[in-house]
Amino acid sequence: MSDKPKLAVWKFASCDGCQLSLLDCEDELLTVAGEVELAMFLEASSARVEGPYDLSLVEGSITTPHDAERIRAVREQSRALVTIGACATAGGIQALRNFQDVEEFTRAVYAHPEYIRTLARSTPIADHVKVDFELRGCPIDKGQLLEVLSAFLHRRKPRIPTFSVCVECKRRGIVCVTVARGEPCLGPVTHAGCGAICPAFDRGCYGCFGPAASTNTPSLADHWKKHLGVPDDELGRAFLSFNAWAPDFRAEGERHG
Amino acid sequence: MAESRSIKVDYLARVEGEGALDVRIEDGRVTDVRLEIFEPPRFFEAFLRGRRSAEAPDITARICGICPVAYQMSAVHALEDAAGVQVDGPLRRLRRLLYCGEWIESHTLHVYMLHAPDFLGKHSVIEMAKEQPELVERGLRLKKAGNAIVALLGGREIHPVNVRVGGFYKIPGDRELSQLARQLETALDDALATVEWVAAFDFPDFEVDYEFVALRHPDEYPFNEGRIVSSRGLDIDAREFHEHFEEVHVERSNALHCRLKQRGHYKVGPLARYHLNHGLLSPRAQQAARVAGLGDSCRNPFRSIVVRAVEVVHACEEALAILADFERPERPFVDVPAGAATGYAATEAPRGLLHHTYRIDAAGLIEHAQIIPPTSQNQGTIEDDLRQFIAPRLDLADDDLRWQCEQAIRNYDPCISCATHFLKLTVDRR
Amino acid sequence: MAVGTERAAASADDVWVPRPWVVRSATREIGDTVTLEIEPRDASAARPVAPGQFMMLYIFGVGEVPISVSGTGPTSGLLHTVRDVGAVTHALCNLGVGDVLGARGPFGSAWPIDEHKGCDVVIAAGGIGLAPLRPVVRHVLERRGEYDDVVVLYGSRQPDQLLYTPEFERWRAAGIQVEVTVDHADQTWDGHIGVVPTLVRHARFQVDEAAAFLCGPEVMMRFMAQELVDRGVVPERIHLSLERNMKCAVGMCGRCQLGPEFLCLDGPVFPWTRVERLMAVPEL
Amino acid sequence: MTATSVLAAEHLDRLFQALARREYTCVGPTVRDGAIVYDRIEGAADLPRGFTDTQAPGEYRLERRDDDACFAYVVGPHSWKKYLFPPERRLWRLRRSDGSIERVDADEPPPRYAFIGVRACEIAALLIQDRVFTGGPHSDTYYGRAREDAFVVAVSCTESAPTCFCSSMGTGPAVTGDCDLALTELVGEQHVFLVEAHSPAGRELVDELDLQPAATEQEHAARAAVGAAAQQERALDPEGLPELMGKSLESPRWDEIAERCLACANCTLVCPTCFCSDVEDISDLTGEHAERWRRWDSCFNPGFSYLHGGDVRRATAAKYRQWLTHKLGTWVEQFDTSGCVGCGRCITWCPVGIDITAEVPKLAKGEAS
Ligand SMILES: Cc1cc2nc3c(=O)[nH]c(=O)nc-3n(C[C@H](O)[C@H](O)[C@H](O)COP(=O)(O)OP(=O)(O)OC[C@H]3O[C@@H](n4cnc5c(N)ncnc54)[C@H](O)[C@@H]3O)c2cc1C
Ligand code: SF4
Ligand code: SF4
Ligand code: SF4
Repeated sequence: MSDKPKLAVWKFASCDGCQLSLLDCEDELLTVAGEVELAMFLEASSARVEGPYDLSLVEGSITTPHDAERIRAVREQSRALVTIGACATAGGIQALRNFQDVEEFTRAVYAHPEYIRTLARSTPIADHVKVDFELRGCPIDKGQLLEVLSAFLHRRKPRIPTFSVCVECKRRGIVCVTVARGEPCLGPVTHAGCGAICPAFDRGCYGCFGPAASTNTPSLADHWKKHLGVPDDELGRAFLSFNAWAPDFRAEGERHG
Repeated sequence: MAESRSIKVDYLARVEGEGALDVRIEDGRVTDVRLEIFEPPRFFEAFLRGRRSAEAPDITARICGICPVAYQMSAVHALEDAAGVQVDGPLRRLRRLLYCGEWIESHTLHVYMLHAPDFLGKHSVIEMAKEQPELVERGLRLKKAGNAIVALLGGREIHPVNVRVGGFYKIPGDRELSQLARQLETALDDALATVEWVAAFDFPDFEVDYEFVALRHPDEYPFNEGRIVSSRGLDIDAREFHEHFEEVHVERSNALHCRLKQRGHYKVGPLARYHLNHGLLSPRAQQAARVAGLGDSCRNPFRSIVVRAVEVVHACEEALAILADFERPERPFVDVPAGAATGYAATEAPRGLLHHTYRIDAAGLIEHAQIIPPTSQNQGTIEDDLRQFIAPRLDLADDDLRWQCEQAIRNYDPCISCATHFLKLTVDRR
Repeated sequence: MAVGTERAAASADDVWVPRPWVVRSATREIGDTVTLEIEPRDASAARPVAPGQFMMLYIFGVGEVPISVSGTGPTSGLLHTVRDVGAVTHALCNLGVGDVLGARGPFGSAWPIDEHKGCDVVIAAGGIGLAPLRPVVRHVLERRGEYDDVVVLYGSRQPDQLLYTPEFERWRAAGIQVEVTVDHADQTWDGHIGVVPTLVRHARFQVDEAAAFLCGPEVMMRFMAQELVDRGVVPERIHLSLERNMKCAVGMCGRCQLGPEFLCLDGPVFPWTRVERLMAVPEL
Repeated sequence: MTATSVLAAEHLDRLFQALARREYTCVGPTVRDGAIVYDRIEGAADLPRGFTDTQAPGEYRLERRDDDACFAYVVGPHSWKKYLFPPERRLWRLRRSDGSIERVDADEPPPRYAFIGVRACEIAALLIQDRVFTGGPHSDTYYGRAREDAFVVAVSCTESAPTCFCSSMGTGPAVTGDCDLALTELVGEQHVFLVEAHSPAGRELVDELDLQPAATEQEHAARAAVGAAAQQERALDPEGLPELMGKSLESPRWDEIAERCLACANCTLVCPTCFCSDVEDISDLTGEHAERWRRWDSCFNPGFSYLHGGDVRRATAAKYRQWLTHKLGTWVEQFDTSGCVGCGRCITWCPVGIDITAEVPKLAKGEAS
């Protein structure tokens, strides 16, 4: 029907925010639609074009046996598969269940836990199928999403730096909240991409883009404890949030609290 | 016509989250209507336990990427209620401004991208853009204005980072705020044009005698404060919510349904707010509603698109008013003392009433959390609507009937991702 | 005005802006390697180029990478032999005749061939490393009388990854000794097997008269240089071409440093004596 | 050198007015977000009057003073390099049409800056970056133009922070030249600025201000105040540093530092002389437009030394070694000056407080033993 590359957007356990980022590209949405065929994007369109797809964007983590099957089918139909967001890339906030007893969780929320079918763990897409690129963030940054789309369209590498939030913070000329206010900030170990918005709003980064390419979480935790007076359980919680199941954060979180 | 048929929509499109519809018709009678939710459970209330109360706004935002501000607002109000703190003055106005942003953004998303295609016989806004690009550009511009408010006050459009218990982390600069005002002037025009546009759509004849539930405030169209009232005489404080409402995990249904005790299903959202508060809409919004022929009440769920458009006008106007006499607060937040307590609050998410309850221990950790999102309150009503809607339309061809049923669901702008209460259920098909 | 500023005259063309060049020919050498002949669209963009130097080649929107000059074309063009290893090199390898690309340069130091007139010449290369050395071979070939014994020692992983094999006969015919080795042989191969430094024992040259030019993987160059020194070649006469990440090629982005050296300005060609110690330090 | 004259604090705005008449864009110290940063300023009212800072490794606090001093702070998180070598700058835009490539933007001249409140160590840093960007065979035109046009109002320090070590590096605290005007602030009975012109443009401006000559006691007081600032807790002996760095390449100390270092790049980004950058080529969705951006980068960042599918310097120890040996060692060979001016920023703004003046002696001891 059309010789434009076919784009599909898939959803697993998530808040929808990352795929909404595409609709939030108000200035570029129509350009995107001109360059690719939105073949499968349920949130935006009831039209569905059959696969295979040139690029699949996958949002959400795998939390049910059915989804574990479904992601395989998605992979089979996709030339390239890019995960978008912390859920798809690290299991998301719902991976906090991985540290607990899911049955107890189910009982806490539902009157009839026997109706619930869920896996004991919320896991990233890459635990199930091959992923070509992982875009970070809870939620992703829409500028970065456009960059990834452009890169895949024009067969180049996405320019998505893997350094720390501190680099963005400093490039913006933001005053470091740790140094100037004694505010604990995960920026030094967190993957860039958001543009250092938390420090820009006078608060410490809470790690929603997950671990940077290189992290020295023990040193940061040690400094928080000794110099900023952060208690152990607080430290544990700081690392165990939106990217709790990302190996570096998980390991540091488990060391505390 | 076949004696027995079944209308199935495997994946509902243009709704937030994943669901399906299954309607069973036997001997010309609707025997079963199921709104099936695939959205797997995410257990927010369970893992909120043991977290610091200050984390609640950031965590609950992640329940929904479409209306994170609503979750943040209900959370901070409930936690302030627990601490006995009232946030007033400029800080309170800024919170309303933030809420205006989310309403504009979320409603415009629904009006232009999710719902309007139904009325125009299109699959998506992209298809609409091929024929009427200026119209779609207007929608995008309006949505962008809403997002601009959220991004300026919150740092980003989705999961803003600037909301804290007691206020904000930082107040944006005066220059940025005044630039925002300029953008909103255009947005107000766009919003008025939107009302005119959607009011002219063709609406099916369909009225339902709902019990409407919404917040009511003596002198404001409700966002983040007020008593919980209904069209049938309910009038309670948010603290009394659980005495009047109950969540039931019924086997036949797919989610935790929230019901009014004894009375059953009710309706929250734009129609409910409009019914209970239309006199408090901003002047231009009231005028637009009048011209659009909404009257004092609108009981046709298909016309909710008009009410949403009117609410966008209100949000633009109120945002402009807040910016016009903005006073910089002395501090971006007020201190909120710690201490064991329980707090309750309801705010008006774009899709309707959103109630939060938190019990906090002496160390400031959450012991118990309960979150009741609008879509779980409307769930029963959506199915009731479908039943009533389908019965007189059984002679429609399957495709048409399916399209109209989907549209009937989209009337609610159901946010299935607000999944704290939703689960997948194996449906027994005999 | 601020005083005390040391200022170089602002160069007329902005150092960051690539100029348009046109592909005149594209020849696939081996499976993943292509030789491009490119010419400036506007003749004023042409600059004198010496063997050993490199250009920054830019593919519209994809990126820019350093590529050595592997020869000069029949007219005013430059030859570049490019191995497809990533996005930019892939795009370069897929250019066709008439396509436009961007180019800046040339940059960097040259092989000091003229300084070694009258010497024996040892040219040792691994893999794509023969590309920057081919101009040296051609230079010597054209001035055969000015040099004594000339040896080319070349190796690659497999026989089908050997570059420029059609030219080897011409080189041999001109009296150049060409010894070739592979790490992994197949049935078709009846030549040497092993790493390049093992070829030295087959090479005929006078150690105390020799100058050596090396390019290839760093380990290969280190072993080769050591081998030559052990055999008596004067260390100062051994030259090698190094590789580091480069973004600007004008000594400002800081990325191509090896100790005190900026590879784009001071290199890529260095005397062994200057980099021996630096190359011995892991991850420097 | 011209004679010293006196500008009363209440007339400081005359300086701003004179600069405005010359169409300079004034940038200088101002209080924002809990620190003294460099930003656009319109007049004396924007200066951090009555503020100072306290600094320690990994710690900075903005504090109130009990006087009205405008420059009685030390150095903050920003440095002047952000104006001459901006953190992010688009180098060009290209359009592709009919298989040809065409440049579609024009070179915009940088603003004509007046830098207000440049410290002695910062002048030293400017001179170093001059060599980096304009001293070699290729020249950065933007930097060159911005620098050439800039009017530098320097200030001699009358306070120093515990993190300062300019005295030992020979770069401060007194301003001795390489600027247009040099001020020394005296607070006490009278709040005045002693003004010295160090360039023709500076002299011309001073003449226009029509100032009184300074009294001898005032000059004495100024010397005493600057002299007090020269007493510093921290020191680094520049003598022999390049040799020490060269000898320490395989010291086990790097691994010890790497246990603490976060490889977060803050030290390099706050450093007024660090110049590493990334050059990014991007294209838009349609593929018709391409841009090149140059952004601050750091030897600590992943991908900085990328080669053949991996980084040359992978270990944090190797990255830290690159930073320190370059800054204190190989820099001298490259640019005939140390890369460190002793401003102490990397000590203060390291989120875990790593202190180069403490690490260097450890390396020296490691070598000795
Ligand atoms: C002085 C010099 C001369 C060279 N000469 C040749 C040659 O004649 N023929 C040839 O095939 N290759 C040559 N190379 C290597 C060539 O530059 C890389 O293969 C190329 O940069 C890889 O880029 P890519 O985008 O295709 O690959 P990717 O792996 O996708 O690279 C991504 C980015 O990393 C950087 N990068 C990766 N590898 C290198 C590298 N080796 N050097 C510098 N930057 C790198 C580039 O900035 C590139 O944009 C030379 C390198 C240098 C430094
Ligand atoms: S505020 Fe956080 S992100 Fe910014 S420099 Fe400091 S530690 Fe890094
Ligand atoms: S600063 Fe950190 S927590 Fe805040 S948005 Fe960025 S990555 Fe997320
Ligand atoms: S020395 Fe400090 S500032 Fe520098 S990279 Fe290491 S931790 Fe970051």
